[in-house]
Amino acid sequence: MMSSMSEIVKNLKTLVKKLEIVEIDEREVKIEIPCEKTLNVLSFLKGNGYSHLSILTAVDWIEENKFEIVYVLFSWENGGKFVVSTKIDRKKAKFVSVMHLWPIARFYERELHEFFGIQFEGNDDMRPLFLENWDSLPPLRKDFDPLEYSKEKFPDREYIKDVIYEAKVIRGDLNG
Amino acid sequence: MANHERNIWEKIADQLRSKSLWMLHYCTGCGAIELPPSMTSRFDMERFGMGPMATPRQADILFITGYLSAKTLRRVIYTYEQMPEPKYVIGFGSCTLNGGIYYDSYATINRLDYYIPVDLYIAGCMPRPEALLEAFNELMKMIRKGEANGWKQYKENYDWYKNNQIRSLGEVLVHDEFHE
Amino acid sequence: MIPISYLVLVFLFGSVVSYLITKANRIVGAIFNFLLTFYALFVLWNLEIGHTEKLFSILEGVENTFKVSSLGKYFSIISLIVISLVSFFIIEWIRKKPSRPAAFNAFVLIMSAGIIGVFFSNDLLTLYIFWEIAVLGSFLIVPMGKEDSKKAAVIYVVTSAIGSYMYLFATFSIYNKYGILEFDQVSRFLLNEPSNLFKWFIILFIASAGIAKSGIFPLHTWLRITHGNAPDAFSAILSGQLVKMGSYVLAISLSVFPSTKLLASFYSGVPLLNYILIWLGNISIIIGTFMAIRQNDMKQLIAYSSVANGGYILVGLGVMNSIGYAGGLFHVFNHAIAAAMIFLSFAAVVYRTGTTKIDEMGGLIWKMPWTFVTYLVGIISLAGIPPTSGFISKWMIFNALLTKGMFVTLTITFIGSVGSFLYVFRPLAGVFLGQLKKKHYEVKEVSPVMLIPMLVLTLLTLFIGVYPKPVLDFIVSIENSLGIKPIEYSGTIIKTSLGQWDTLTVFTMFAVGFIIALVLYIIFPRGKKVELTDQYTGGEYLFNYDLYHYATGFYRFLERLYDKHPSFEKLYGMLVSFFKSMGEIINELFYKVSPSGYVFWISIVILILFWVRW
Amino acid sequence: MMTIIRVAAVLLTGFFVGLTLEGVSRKIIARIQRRYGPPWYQNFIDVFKALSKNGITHGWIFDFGILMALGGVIATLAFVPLGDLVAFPGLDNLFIIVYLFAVGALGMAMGMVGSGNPNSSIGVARALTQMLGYEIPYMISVSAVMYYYKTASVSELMLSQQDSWTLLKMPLGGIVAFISLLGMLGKKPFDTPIAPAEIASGPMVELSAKYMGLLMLMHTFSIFVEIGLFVDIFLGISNYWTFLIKFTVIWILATLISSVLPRFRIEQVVKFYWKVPLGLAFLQALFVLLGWVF
Repeated sequence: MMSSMSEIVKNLKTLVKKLEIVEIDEREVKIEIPCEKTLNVLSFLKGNGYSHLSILTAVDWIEENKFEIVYVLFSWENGGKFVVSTKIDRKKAKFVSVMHLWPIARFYERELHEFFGIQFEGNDDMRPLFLENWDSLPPLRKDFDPLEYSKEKFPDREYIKDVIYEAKVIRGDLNG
Repeated sequence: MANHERNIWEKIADQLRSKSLWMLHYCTGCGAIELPPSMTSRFDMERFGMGPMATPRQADILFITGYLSAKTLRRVIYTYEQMPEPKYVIGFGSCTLNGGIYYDSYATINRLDYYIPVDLYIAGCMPRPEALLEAFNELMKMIRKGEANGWKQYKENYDWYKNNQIRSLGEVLVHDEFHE
Repeated sequence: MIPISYLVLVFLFGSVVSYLITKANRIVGAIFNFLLTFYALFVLWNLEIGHTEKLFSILEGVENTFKVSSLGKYFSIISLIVISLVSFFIIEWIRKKPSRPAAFNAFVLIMSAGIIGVFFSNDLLTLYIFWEIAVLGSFLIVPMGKEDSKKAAVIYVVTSAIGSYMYLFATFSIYNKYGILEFDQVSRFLLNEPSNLFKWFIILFIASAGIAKSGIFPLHTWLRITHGNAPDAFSAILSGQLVKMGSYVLAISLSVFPSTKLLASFYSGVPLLNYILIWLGNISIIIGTFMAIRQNDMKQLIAYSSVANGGYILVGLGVMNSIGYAGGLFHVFNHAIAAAMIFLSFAAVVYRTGTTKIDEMGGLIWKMPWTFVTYLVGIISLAGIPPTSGFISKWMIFNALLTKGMFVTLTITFIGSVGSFLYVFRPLAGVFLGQLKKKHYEVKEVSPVMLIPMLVLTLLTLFIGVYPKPVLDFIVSIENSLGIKPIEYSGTIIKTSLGQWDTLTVFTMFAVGFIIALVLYIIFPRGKKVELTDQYTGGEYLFNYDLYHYATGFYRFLERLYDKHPSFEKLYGMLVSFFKSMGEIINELFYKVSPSGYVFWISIVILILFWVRW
Repeated sequence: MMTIIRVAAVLLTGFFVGLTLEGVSRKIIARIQRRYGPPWYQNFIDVFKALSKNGITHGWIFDFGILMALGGVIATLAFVPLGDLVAFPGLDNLFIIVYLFAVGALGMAMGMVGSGNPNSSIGVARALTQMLGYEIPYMISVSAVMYYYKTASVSELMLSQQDSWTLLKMPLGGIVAFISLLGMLGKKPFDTPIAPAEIASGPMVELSAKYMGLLMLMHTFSIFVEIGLFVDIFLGISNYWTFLIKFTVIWILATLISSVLPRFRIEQVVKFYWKVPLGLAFLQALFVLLGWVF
């Protein structure tokens, strides 16, 4: 890990007790923090050089019933990258908005709302962004079944014989 | 569609139409890259009198080269309706046939001729230019025999196609913040 | 037929009468105006040449007389055609537009009185008197237009004042040298005038009145502002006819005082004076064309085209061989009619939409087709394209320049004519074609009363374009009276030393071509009518088609090449502000607040008086 | 009666020779790019296929514009003498042909902008600017020729080249005229108005079936007018057949040049035409004035 990043991590440790650090490579560090600490960690990082929010995305851990919100911050001075991630409850799916730190976050949050259904206070513009006339569950949730949706919404071609099975036979990976 | 009721002018027109087909290709998915080689020196589409056209108003063939998401299907339908009358559609690649590798995606359509009449499909997960030229010759034969009248079907059962489009897309021309 | 002096008097009293009638009811006043001008046209039509009338005599030894010369008759008939048709247009137009209709009608009549006087005056002084009447008449109408038309009126008067005062200076210097003012006597005296400088001074100063009035190069800045802001129907008269007064004076200064005999020939038969005037015409063609391409306000655009066409007329007249002179005179006719048509169609457009900015309008053809037809034939004639009369005059000027071998001027005339395709097309594409704006959906065609004069002018242009004999007869009679070898033409074939062409065969061939295209059009399957918003938009569907219209910065890529062009308006503006500041300094110097200042200056003056001992 | 036959002969030559030569030029371009290329009669098929389809129209001004364009160009072609085949013996004045050609250009411009598509207005604005570019050098070099032979009738210009071609007498004028000929034809280096990649084939964006066919006819006739003028004025006396041979040679030369050059930007076109060709044209005019003619 780079020298500058390591002492930032040291100050972060003083700031946040429960802090897990995973070093991905020489210039990239992942930090997991509890959700109430996120805002001041982000503003702290933004303070010393990590001004560029390259992406704000989410991961749906349906088993743990958690949404993991991931911020990737990038610094133009030394090229270092911080991946800040927190876990929020899946049912409530509510989180605070970072629009005041980075205006661009408005669109990321709109996208997360559309694809995961996560609400962000402070960002009132929750109109659909990419999907047109979307009527079912937010698509990137794990409990949404795309195949069944595709079958229902976009009718498939009815094949008289099962050509896929025949293709497998021809290729010989079935019974010899 | 027996071709006996075509009068003499229709027959001559079909002969001419088959010899000079102008193509508007809707380059989506990975099929678009198959077109340049079929136009340049090795496969040379122009010797059949075919060439790319910039606007749907002058094009005879609408050539769809890959998967179509709900959003792009709206644009394809809008462009298809802008083409002058005897028009033909060629679906290129398995994504237009049965959804291809995106058969289970929530966004892409699985069967093109459910929405617009397709005269000819070329199977293959991106078929090579040889298959493309063979398809063109096949289409020319169909035009000469007068079998390639997908556009007549579209006109005759127009509302069937429209219902399918509404069923899958909700509404064809959508009002949202980008089209006030 | 009543003599001309009575006609002028009728007009002057008519203006008072029309003032009173229009006070009572606008429409009747306008109708009265039209009847009067139409009657005047009728009177002028069958005036016989050479008929002279004695008027009054201000300076002893000089008889102010009217004399009907063919040149004067030609110019006055063109002006009266334009005025009567425009006043017919005004019958409907006056219902809404000018702020003070009564004064408007009255001043139009005063102006026409002045115009008739100018074209028939036989000596320099009467010409000046009626010139001032005409300027006065038009000067008081201009401020009735848009908001900053007051400033325009001031600029207009100042520029034409410059011209007319130089003209007056020349007239009086002739008077105290020879004691006579009639044209032919003056030319006789000038012939055997020893000092070359005096001849130059006389002709240049007299021509300067024409230069100021027809907007040639040094004094061309007033055209843009005045035409842009004058009341719409009046700018048709202003550019269609008033500018022709300037061309009349130019024609006089070049041909009545025969400059070819007076001065030695400088370049292939063209004296140096003419050559300088031709170069002034060239520069005004360049300025008019390139500035017109830039304009976004349609009326200012056509104002600049009047500058360019004024330059054409001067070049045509200046070349002084029979073809060139005929070309110049014919161009006077073409430009008068074409400019009147275009300005009338603009007046109709403004009457309906209320704006003159090109990019605020679009697709008006679907709502005002007849106005579009008038504008179309107007620009075809203005740009000089064969089936209409505009081409004949340009063809003559090209031939004249080619026989004289003046290649640079020829190039500039080509630039002018090809450039005119560009700038006439800009309003056509921006205003009439393209997408119709939502706010203009319920715009209706103008009423027939306004359409009739427009269509009469259109038919006139097309008729003269195919059968130019009547105008050519006039020009031949003018050239005979001025002693220039007249052009030969037989029926519809116009011959020049370089070659000939037949307007009739060109028109029939065009008609044949059109019919062939029509036959082809009918044989093959009919196109399905698609309304205006079904466009190829690159696959994207639009709902607001107002934006889908290309009119702002129509030739932006061409304008970028000459963005940093020298602007004469700013130059004159600086001059004006310079004089203003000079005036303020002197003002402070003399008009002191304290009395001591006055005492001081008075004593200085007394001292000087004694010292010089008058 | 004779004139009708002659006019019909001129128009038919224009039609057949023009379309075959366009097909030949497509074959030449193909051969340059090492591929077979369409048969020589491909353009006939294209025109008649386009005419046989049923397309769309945008109202009366759209149709009137196309008819005026085709009518104007047919009228211009009738006046152009093809070698010794002169439809109107005394009347083929050069200014008439150049300015009657403008009727066709204006008709097309008006019709295309009447369709209401901004692509076409941009294309037309570019076409007019390009016209401003190439028209001036062309007219100067041609008027230098006219001044030298003291006549403006094209057939006389052709006949008065007894001793040697005007191209040899006035090489500069010939070169300038050829360069502006490329501009007139709208071939590759100067096809900014019809740029298919940038503005969806410019003015022709809304032309569907029949109108596209009529416009292709107009394009063929206009090519014939432009090159016919060049051959008549600069390439010496020629009867009907030698005229066609010279015509083909010039056409192939233009195709060769155009098949290897990329497209100019519209400002560059005007700048290009008003630098070198304009200078050469003035030089040529000066030589003619001074009498230095080979």
